[in-house]
Amino acid sequence: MATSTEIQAAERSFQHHFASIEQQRDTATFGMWMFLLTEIMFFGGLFCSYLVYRHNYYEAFVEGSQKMNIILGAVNTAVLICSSLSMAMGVRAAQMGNRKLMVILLLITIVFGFGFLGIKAVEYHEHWTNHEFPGPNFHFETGDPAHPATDPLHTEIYFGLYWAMTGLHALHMIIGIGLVTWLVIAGMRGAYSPMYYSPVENVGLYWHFVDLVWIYLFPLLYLISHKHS
Amino acid sequence: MARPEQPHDDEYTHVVPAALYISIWAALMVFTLITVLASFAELGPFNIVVALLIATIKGTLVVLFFMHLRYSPKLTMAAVIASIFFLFIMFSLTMTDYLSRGWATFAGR
Amino acid sequence: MATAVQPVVERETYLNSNYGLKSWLLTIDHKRIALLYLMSITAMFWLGGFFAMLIRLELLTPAGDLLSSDTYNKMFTMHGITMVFFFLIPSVPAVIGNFVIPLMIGAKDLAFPRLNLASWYIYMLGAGLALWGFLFGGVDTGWTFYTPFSTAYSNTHVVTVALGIFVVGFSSIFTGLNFIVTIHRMRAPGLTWNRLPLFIWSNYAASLIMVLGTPVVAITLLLVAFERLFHIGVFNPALGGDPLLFQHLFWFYSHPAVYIMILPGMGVISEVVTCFSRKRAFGYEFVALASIAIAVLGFLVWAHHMFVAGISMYSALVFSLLSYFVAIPSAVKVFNWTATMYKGSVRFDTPMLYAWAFIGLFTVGGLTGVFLASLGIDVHVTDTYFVVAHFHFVMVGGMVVAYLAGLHFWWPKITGKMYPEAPAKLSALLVFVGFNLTFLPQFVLGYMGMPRRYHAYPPEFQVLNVLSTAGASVLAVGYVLPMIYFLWSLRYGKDAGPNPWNAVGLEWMTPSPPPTHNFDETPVVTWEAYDYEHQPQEEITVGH
Amino acid sequence: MWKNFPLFPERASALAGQVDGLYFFLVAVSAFFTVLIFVTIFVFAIKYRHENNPHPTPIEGSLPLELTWTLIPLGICMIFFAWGSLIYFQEGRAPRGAMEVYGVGKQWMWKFEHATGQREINQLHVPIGRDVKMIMSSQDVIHSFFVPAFRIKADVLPGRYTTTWFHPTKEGTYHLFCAEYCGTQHSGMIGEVVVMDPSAYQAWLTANATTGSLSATGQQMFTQMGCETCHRSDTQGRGPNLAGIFGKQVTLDDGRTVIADENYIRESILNPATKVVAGFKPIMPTYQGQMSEENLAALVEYIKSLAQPQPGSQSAAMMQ
Repeated sequence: MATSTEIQAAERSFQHHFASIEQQRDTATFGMWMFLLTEIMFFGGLFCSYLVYRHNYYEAFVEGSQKMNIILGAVNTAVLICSSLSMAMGVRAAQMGNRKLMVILLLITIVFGFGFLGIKAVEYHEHWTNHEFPGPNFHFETGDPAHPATDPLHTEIYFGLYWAMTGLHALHMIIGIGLVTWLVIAGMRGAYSPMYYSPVENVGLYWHFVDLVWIYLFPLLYLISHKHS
Repeated sequence: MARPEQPHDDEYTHVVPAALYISIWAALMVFTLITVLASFAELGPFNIVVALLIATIKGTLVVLFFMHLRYSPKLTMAAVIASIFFLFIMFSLTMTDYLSRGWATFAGR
Repeated sequence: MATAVQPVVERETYLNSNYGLKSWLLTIDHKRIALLYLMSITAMFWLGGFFAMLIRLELLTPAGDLLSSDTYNKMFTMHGITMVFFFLIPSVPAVIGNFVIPLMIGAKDLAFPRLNLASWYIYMLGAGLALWGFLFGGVDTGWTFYTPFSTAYSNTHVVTVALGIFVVGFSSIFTGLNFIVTIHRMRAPGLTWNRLPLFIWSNYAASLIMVLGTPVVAITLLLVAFERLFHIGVFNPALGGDPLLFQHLFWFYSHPAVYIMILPGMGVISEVVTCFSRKRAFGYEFVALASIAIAVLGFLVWAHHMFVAGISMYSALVFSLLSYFVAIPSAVKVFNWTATMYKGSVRFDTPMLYAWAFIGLFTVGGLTGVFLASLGIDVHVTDTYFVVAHFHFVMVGGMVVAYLAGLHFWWPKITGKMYPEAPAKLSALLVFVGFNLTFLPQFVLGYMGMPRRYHAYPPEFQVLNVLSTAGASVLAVGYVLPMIYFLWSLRYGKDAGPNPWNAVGLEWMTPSPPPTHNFDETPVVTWEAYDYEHQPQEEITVGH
Repeated sequence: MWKNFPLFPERASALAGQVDGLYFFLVAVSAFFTVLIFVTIFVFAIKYRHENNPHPTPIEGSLPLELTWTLIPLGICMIFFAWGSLIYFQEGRAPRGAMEVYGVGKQWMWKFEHATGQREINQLHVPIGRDVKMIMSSQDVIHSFFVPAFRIKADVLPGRYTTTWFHPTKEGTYHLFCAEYCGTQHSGMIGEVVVMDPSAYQAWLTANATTGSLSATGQQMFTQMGCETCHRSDTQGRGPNLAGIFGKQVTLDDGRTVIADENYIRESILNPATKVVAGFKPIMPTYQGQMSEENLAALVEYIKSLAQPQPGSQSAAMMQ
């Protein structure tokens, strides 16, 4: 049952242009979903470009995807899924008013988030040193340079999209880690209770969405085809 | 303002059993493994179909359970469907151009 | 009014509840934020108008003599960017919508007041970036940023300005998001969807486009910036990219954006026509659903900007067919507005004059849009002055006129003061005449083949260009006048009272200017929209 | 300024009349609806003005009316659609046997090269009464080939060919505009199309004759660059035999089929590995960045000429 300090915290969070705290919570959650809708369209533009060039330059995309480290990619997928579990359990703890458990689970989520970024940084470093970054330093060879099986320029587009998509995804991860950190700090101060945990729920939605994007990025960028390897 | 006595009964604050979360997590992990293994099988054009199918199953699990869509108002479902619809519009109408670029560009005479 | 004898106790309104710059810059009151927007977009309007004036002056003579080619190219680019992204898109939604939507649905504020304020700051940041780019060299890509010119050939401030538009896009997204959530969640008890004013419906439809479309142009411009900075090659054929992909992604937003610009204007017209005909909107459901239909169908037609761009002919066929479908709901609206006047009790107040101008000009704008949807005609007239005339009929003859109609209609609510009627009518007349004189000749020019974005042109096009410039100067006077008398009315205008037009709608049931929390008591709605049947037939007393 | 004041563009191609026909129909329908709306508003405003009609009659709406003004405009629109599309497909697809001119747009000029080898800048001479097909590409940004008197326009893109065609019907000199904004001197990227009667055109060709036709230049290059070692005129080559390939359907090694048009030939020279013909190995080197647009045009023209029943019939046809 709610304690009096929790009730006070919930009342402090109540904004007076709403009729009730339920209306406020529903509204906040719906607002978050609408925001995720815009995020879907935001990444949608990139996925559309990917679709077009994969259609046009399939062989070059195969060549590019074979430079990906599938092990690291798969591990990172698993890390993100684990972080989603801890996030979901964290929201659950907030719903049930278990503050300590919530903080611990959110901290675990942050650790997984950093784990993901760390592994991603290793991959980025590898691509960087292999000149797999678009621009003047880009260098990509497929077999005999006089008779290239694919145009290196087309593979450069693959890498351009790879960096843009995973880079924006990583940026979302960084923002997500910042938001969860804020939840941890506020949560330790007792800001959330079963009556008021909208921020936890909505950051959770955001976190799962970022996971969702990766669920598609992984097969599209890493697992195109292994036929030459 | 109304304060719910037992927030657990409110349909919008549905508390999902921890066991369910863990089984969803397990399913996601298994599907990740399957998608990696499936990519090594040479299925021709079906590689991408399988990969996207698995990704969509995983995505659906995340959205329905982790994101509580299953326990959310219909309006939320409508928003999700709308976003998928407009993504589909963007992809499919763009591809009408790319898929038919090479079609007959000569007069039939 | 009954306050003649009693000492005047000043009623608390949103304007006088608090004083000082800080109380404005940190306000979360939707009405004050609307006024912040009003001031910012007015400044941008005059800036865009200044660019337009230089363009029209340059085109007085066939030779490119007033400005250099580079300057001219920057002028039309900055005119387009300023007007589209910094004036038209926020005009009705962020100013009028922000002010009246919560009032119309009986809410105390928008769902996310702080997000609303943040939208304005984001707008200011975007505008600041764009102005920075304009000031320190300008940009010359055209507002459409076509690649590979924008990514590999232009040596102007493309990245800065594109970033400005990227940022201002988020202002638009957050405004749209706020409206959608507000309209879903904050309606007064009893205010069901089929009782909503049509202004709400049309803003809801426009908000859908803002939320769904704007992110796509944001990512597209980001890719343009990446391509300029890192040469990733997605849009540059020299690097294997396809410039048409840029056009697809750009128009995926920028065609629906036309409906962001016109739908809220249509909502204003629905309010004005019903009020001054004193009737319920004819075919309410059809007008309401037409808004949604326009928003959805508007996403299916973008490639009609690309019929000669090198897309597949078969794809063009699909887009042409779909483009006709979006014309139908627009036509339905025009017919219903006209029919609303049938057996009404029609008044000739300034907002109504603007509404008539809107209906007429939008009809021409819409019908010429049908020309452009027609593949065979489009090949000849696209990228000519025909297109320029067409979209100015929709955006200026449509949206700017509707914006002025709305500003006149709700000015008494916003300020509590009446504007003077005679100069207002004069300005409406000047705008209508000046507008037609400016843009009708451009249809002829376009069919004759004068390409758009031409700094110099063959001498046989001169007469029509002179007419156009003459019209533009009349139009300018028509725009300056309201600026003067609106400011004048703040001090000298008559008090408006809560409902000077004897209109129905919740926004007229609270004093003018409204108190900070809009309503002393949350209203409960038991009547249909536009219930003029049961509205007492009082005289409209003020302003005559 | 008042002397030269036309209000309608000249009509100098077979297609112009058709486009104008649809245009007039659209103008008539639009004028009808515009006048209808204006008159109705005017009549309602006067007849039902407040002083005349102080008590409005409440009317909800009318389903039959809504259906009328939904379905009638829709029907009219479908007429526009069908008519416009018919014209578009004529505009977009050149008849076989059209005489061909290669065009290159660059900031800020037009370069043209006739099949017979004549080159010109910002001017295009064509004979009256023949189908002329433009095969164009750009060296830098997007341009657009626009001749108002012919009612045709086609964007000219870097990295690929776009085509359009016209059939001049009236002698004269007509504006050629760049219609897609292309940078500083966009409005200076203009030229003229000179339509001449066939004998004058022949005289012009002779006066401007160069050493060889475009396909002859292409043939020389084909030999010099050693293309024929693989692309032999029998079936024994390591590359496909190119005789007769133009305009035919080609099956690729991944099972797709493409039509061997100018764009396919162009792509196969620059990026040979992208679309390999079934039964051949991707062994051809790339010529990306090693060939000017002019040389590319010559090669494409030569390969196309291999599809003619007898080589050289192109110039024979031109003599008619």
